[in-house]
Amino acid sequence: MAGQPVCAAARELSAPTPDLMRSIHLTMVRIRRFEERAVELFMAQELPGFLHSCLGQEAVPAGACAALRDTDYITSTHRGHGHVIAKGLRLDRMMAELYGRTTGYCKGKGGSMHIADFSKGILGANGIVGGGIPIAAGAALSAKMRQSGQVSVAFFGDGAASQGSFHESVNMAAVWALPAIFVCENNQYAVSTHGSRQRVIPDVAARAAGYGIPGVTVDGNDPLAVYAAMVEAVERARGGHGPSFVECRTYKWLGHYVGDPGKYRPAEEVAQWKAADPLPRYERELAARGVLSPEESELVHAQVAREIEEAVEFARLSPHPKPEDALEDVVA
Amino acid sequence: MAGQPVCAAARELSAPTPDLMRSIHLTMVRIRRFEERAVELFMAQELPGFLHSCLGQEAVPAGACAALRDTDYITSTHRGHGHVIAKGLRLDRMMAELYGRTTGYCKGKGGSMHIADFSKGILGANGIVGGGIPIAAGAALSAKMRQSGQVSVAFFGDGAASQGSFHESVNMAAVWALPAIFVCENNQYAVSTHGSRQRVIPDVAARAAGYGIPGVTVDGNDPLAVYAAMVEAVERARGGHGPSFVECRTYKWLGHYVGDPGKYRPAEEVAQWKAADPLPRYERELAARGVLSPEESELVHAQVAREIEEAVEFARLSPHPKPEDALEDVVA
Amino acid sequence: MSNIFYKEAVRDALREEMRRDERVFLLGLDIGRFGGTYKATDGLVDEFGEERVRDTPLSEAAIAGAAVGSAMTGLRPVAEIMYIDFTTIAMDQIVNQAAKLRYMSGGQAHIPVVFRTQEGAGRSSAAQHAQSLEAWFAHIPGLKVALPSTPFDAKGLLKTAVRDDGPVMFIEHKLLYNSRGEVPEQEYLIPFGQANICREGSDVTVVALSRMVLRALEAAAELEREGISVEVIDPRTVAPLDIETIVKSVEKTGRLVVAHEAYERCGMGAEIATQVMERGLYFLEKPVRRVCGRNVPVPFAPVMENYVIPGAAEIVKAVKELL
Amino acid sequence: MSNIFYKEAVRDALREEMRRDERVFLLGLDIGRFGGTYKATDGLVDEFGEERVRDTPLSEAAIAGAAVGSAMTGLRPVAEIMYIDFTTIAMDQIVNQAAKLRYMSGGQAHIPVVFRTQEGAGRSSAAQHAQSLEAWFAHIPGLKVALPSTPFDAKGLLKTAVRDDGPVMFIEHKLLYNSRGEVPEQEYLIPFGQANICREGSDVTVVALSRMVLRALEAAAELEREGISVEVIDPRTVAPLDIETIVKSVEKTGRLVVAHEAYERCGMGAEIATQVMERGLYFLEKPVRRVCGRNVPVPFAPVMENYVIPGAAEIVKAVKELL
Ligand SMILES: Cc1ncc(C[n+]2csc(CCOP(=O)(O)OP(=O)(O)O)c2C)c(N)n1
Ligand SMILES: Cc1ncc(C[n+]2csc(CCOP(=O)(O)OP(=O)(O)O)c2C)c(N)n1
Ligand SMILES: [Mg+2]
Ligand SMILES: [Mg+2]
Repeated sequence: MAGQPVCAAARELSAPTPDLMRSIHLTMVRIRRFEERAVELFMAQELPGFLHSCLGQEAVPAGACAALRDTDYITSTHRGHGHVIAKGLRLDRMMAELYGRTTGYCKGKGGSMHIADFSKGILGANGIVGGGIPIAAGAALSAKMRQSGQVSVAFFGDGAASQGSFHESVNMAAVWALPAIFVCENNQYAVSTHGSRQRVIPDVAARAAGYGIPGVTVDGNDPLAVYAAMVEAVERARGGHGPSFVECRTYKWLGHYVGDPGKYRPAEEVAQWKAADPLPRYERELAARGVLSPEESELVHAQVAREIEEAVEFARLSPHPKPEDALEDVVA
Repeated sequence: MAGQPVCAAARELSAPTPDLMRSIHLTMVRIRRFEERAVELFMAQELPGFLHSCLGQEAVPAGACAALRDTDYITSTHRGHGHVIAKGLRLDRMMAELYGRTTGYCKGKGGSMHIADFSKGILGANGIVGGGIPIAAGAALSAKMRQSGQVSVAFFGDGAASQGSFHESVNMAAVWALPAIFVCENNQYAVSTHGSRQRVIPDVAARAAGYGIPGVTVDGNDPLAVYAAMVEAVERARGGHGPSFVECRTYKWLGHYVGDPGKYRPAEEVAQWKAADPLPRYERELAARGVLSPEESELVHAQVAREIEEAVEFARLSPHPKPEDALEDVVA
Repeated sequence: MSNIFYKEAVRDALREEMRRDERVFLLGLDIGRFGGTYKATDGLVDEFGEERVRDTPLSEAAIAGAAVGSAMTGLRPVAEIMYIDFTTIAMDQIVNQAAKLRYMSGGQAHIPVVFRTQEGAGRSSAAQHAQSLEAWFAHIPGLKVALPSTPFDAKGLLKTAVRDDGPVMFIEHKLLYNSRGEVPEQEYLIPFGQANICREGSDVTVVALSRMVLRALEAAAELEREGISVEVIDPRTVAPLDIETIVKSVEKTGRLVVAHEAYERCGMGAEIATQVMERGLYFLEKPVRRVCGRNVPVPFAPVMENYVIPGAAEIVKAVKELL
Repeated sequence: MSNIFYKEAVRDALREEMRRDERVFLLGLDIGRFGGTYKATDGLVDEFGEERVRDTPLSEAAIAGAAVGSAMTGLRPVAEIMYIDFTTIAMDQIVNQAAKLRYMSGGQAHIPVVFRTQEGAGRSSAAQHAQSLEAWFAHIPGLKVALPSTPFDAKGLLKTAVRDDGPVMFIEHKLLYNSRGEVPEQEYLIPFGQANICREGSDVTVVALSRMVLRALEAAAELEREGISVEVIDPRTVAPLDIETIVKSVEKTGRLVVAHEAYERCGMGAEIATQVMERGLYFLEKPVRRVCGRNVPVPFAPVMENYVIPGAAEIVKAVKELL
């Protein structure tokens, strides 16, 4: 239901330029390699705290942010590395934040769950499920009142759609026709809770009608489908026609957090989704389109691999905060 | 939209017995007279606190509660006198509560906004908009787990449907297929805020689809239409098929609270709705159906008028609490 | 000087700040045409329009969140939460987001948001419309908390709140809106963290919050007739708290009464008493006395409500017991 | 006696109470097959089924509300709020409904609900997953608040909480789940409002909450080697608070340190210090010392987190400063 066909069509109409297709690919590779490395480092106990990996979901942030401008806003989640990489963050300063170093985006105060860069419109990942959604609505309100032409995107999961903050924010954005886009990454689980125990309806997007805004459900492992849906939503938002709801069907490869065996998910289900890896799938498509040859793709992987190692080096060599640094940045 | 015709049909099918039609009438008269008197007493400064009158909305509680059993649960709102009268409360102890006397349902601790009688399944009116909705869901959960066959009804306004608690509760009730009924009294305003500034869609009931439950919008000034919709919903609930959403279109004659001039509402609008007074309208129908003659109806009014005066007497003669009574009933 | 209502002082502060800085705007329930439940924003929509005096859907979490999001992106919202009891619905946005985002982002976020609300009992509005919850917010690092007790303070503190670059809880009192007071014609601001010595005295120090300041002054006047000299201090903001001024006073009097409507247990009175003791146990002649709301929900019936919320009489009694 | 983990003690208490009374059931996020984030409910679904060990949608307000509604209608729910930081979303149901409905209904409502949650820092989980907010709940009349520091207390207090006919905030500590301790084989309950003197001493009294009790005992052991005798008291519940036991101890020692992870400002330390002073200013040789979380959000990096959350060293230092 919920507009899948519409988007299949739009997918071609709004197909991005070869350059943009390549940059989406680069983004996916950067997310993939960053997450793989972060997981390794976490298991090697180099990283404090806990880690929520978005391995397998790379197509959503890559496709979505490709439709955005540098100046547009996003709010992210506990599973937010992909969003902020796609919005243009440096891997070294991100890695440094995961290490809790002064060179990290948050000077080591935020960590994996709170990466933010206001210069890039990233208003912060968030540790509270649903916590970023009203904030994104607020940024959209600000963009509208300042007539800045910016749009504001809230990324959140299928579980977050059960939060009251989701309901209040989407409704408010609809009533005020705000330039907001609500992007639900439906990876079908909230920790151990399957979507079928989270709601009765299959598609979260079906809720859009209850707010009087357009809602579509797209293949979240197809970056071009995500991109197409976002282009529509961004046009609507910049055109002053209000918010849209974009549900992206995807799947996270690992458990809820790194270390969670994820026993609650059927092994075959996980295997199937891993087999349908969005990255090679997209690479095949780019090759078929003559946009990126396997050899070129290899080069991208190699280049990103270097970038990652430099990022790890950078993080490891970066200074730890001083204990008293904890007393700064509390009040303006 | 949202099933109006369906219910027009059902209205006849499930038309109540003459006795029940008469008792619905009695209930409407009791609510009408109680509210009229309460307003007078409040203006005469005999009642402390503030007062939210449901004058004009009598058909909703009367029709809705006619479909319920004594043992069924309801949660109510700041505008709750109608609901609890319809659920069977005595007017004298209600009036005593409005006066803040020890003989009141809450011993003077709750007042107009918090009338409760657990022996009648009334889990309390509520001063927090949306606050009673999750509680009703909880009572429905309890009924289901205890296999008691009870249903649980949440009464709330159109404004309350913008609260996160509404969203979370309806979704939870749907996922668990609870014997709950969500009755939205859509009187088109939340204080000064018109429905068109509360949401984009005309009918709140359209949201039901987003939770995968049935939703209908009925004429809330027609007690038999409300009753018919409730009968359907109650059957569904008792049959173990889960919750329903019933939106009742109505209008409150006075402003938000007694004393609010309600300037934000067009005079013609108010006049129209008053002209379409649900009580004489229902009395005409009962007469046409040969269920209640004008003369009989007169008797009802006279009888209720006496009941009200006795209630006021009872309240006035009832003792005030002692100051130290305030220290009781805090913890179990 | 002009003699105006507390609600007018709030309104004048908002009007002046909105004229001065177009980034300032208001959002909340029924604050536009309706003018707010206590009429504090009455008429502002006529001057500034519905964009900047923005009625919202009935969604406190989204009101607070929209304020946080717009504050982080170049605006200076003043979000009204109609009753402090309703902040319970917006608590995540106030406490986990507004108060912490600057810190969690390593100092990047600027969140110039004011949450305007009102507290207090005395209108028989029962347990869900009469709480005083300032201690909750004072407990949370990253929040500033102001409690104006007069029109003069309301205007001067609110203007400071609007200009503050971080989140401020601005807590008015529902029974003060129709109180009057002198306010200068020319512009003024009242800095946060500077207590106001409302009345000088030498025998006992009474630190009072919000409406209890008026009760304390009544008590002081009454006690004066009996030859007892009371110093009355209004901290004005409890975060930051001007403990120095309080301590200096207690060094002089050796006796302290703390008075507020909020529940006694874990209220600001405990924090003030403890800080005084930490700095000056030795000059305390007597234990600090708390005159606070009783540890029960606020009841509806006036006779019980008056019993749980202290007044001048209770302050007089406490002062005498210290002598 | 058997030596078990804190998380097992929680689980055993729930299991025993669920066996004893079929009205008792659990609801919360991922408490069933998943066994809860800290595995406290692991395996219970196998014995009691998905009806009584109920996974919920991701909706804290509805979780709390469903608990309140079912508690008022004949069941005895134990609702888990995964982190105390997330109670900010359920605050209306806990504070305005659960805590007040009995009172507002004139004593009609029985609300035997337990809100199980956990608090505390130490895992680099940053500002939104490491708060200690017990003081918020202790401020609210109608709520009882328990903070178990050992497996023995966790089991005995939780069983009491489940049998209590009113709402109880049961606050565990995320770093204690894997701590071990002795628990009797036979059934026992620990009454609310009775502090535990964990260690007797004569020079200084240390009142500690939750995990800080362990730090206090470490400090006491270390100080003993230096010939300083410390009495360590765990109030176990802060509402009701057993102030008598604390006062009796301070009458003996004349010196008091209060230790908790929660933010110092408006934390339980202030309330305890104030109540002690109210009852016994004269026998206090020195001002009460607070050893608490600093008034900043909890930072991510371990080096900073360790700095803002006090440990045994800070307690040792505070004790020595009192001598
Ligand atoms: C308000 C709140 N409740 C619970 C949690 C604990 N928690 C963290 S992530 C998560 C699941 C979120 O599911 P979803 O929104 O689908 O995102 P996903 O993890 O699948 O990406 C939960 C329950 C939280 N962080 N915040
Ligand atoms: C959480 C909360 N926000 C705001 C209020 C103040 N308030 C009381 S009634 C009301 C309007 C409710 O509108 P609606 O739900 O449509 O009910 P109606 O008054 O129209 O019957 C408001 C805003 C409140 N009591 N609780
Ligand atoms: Mg998910
Ligand atoms: Mg309404």
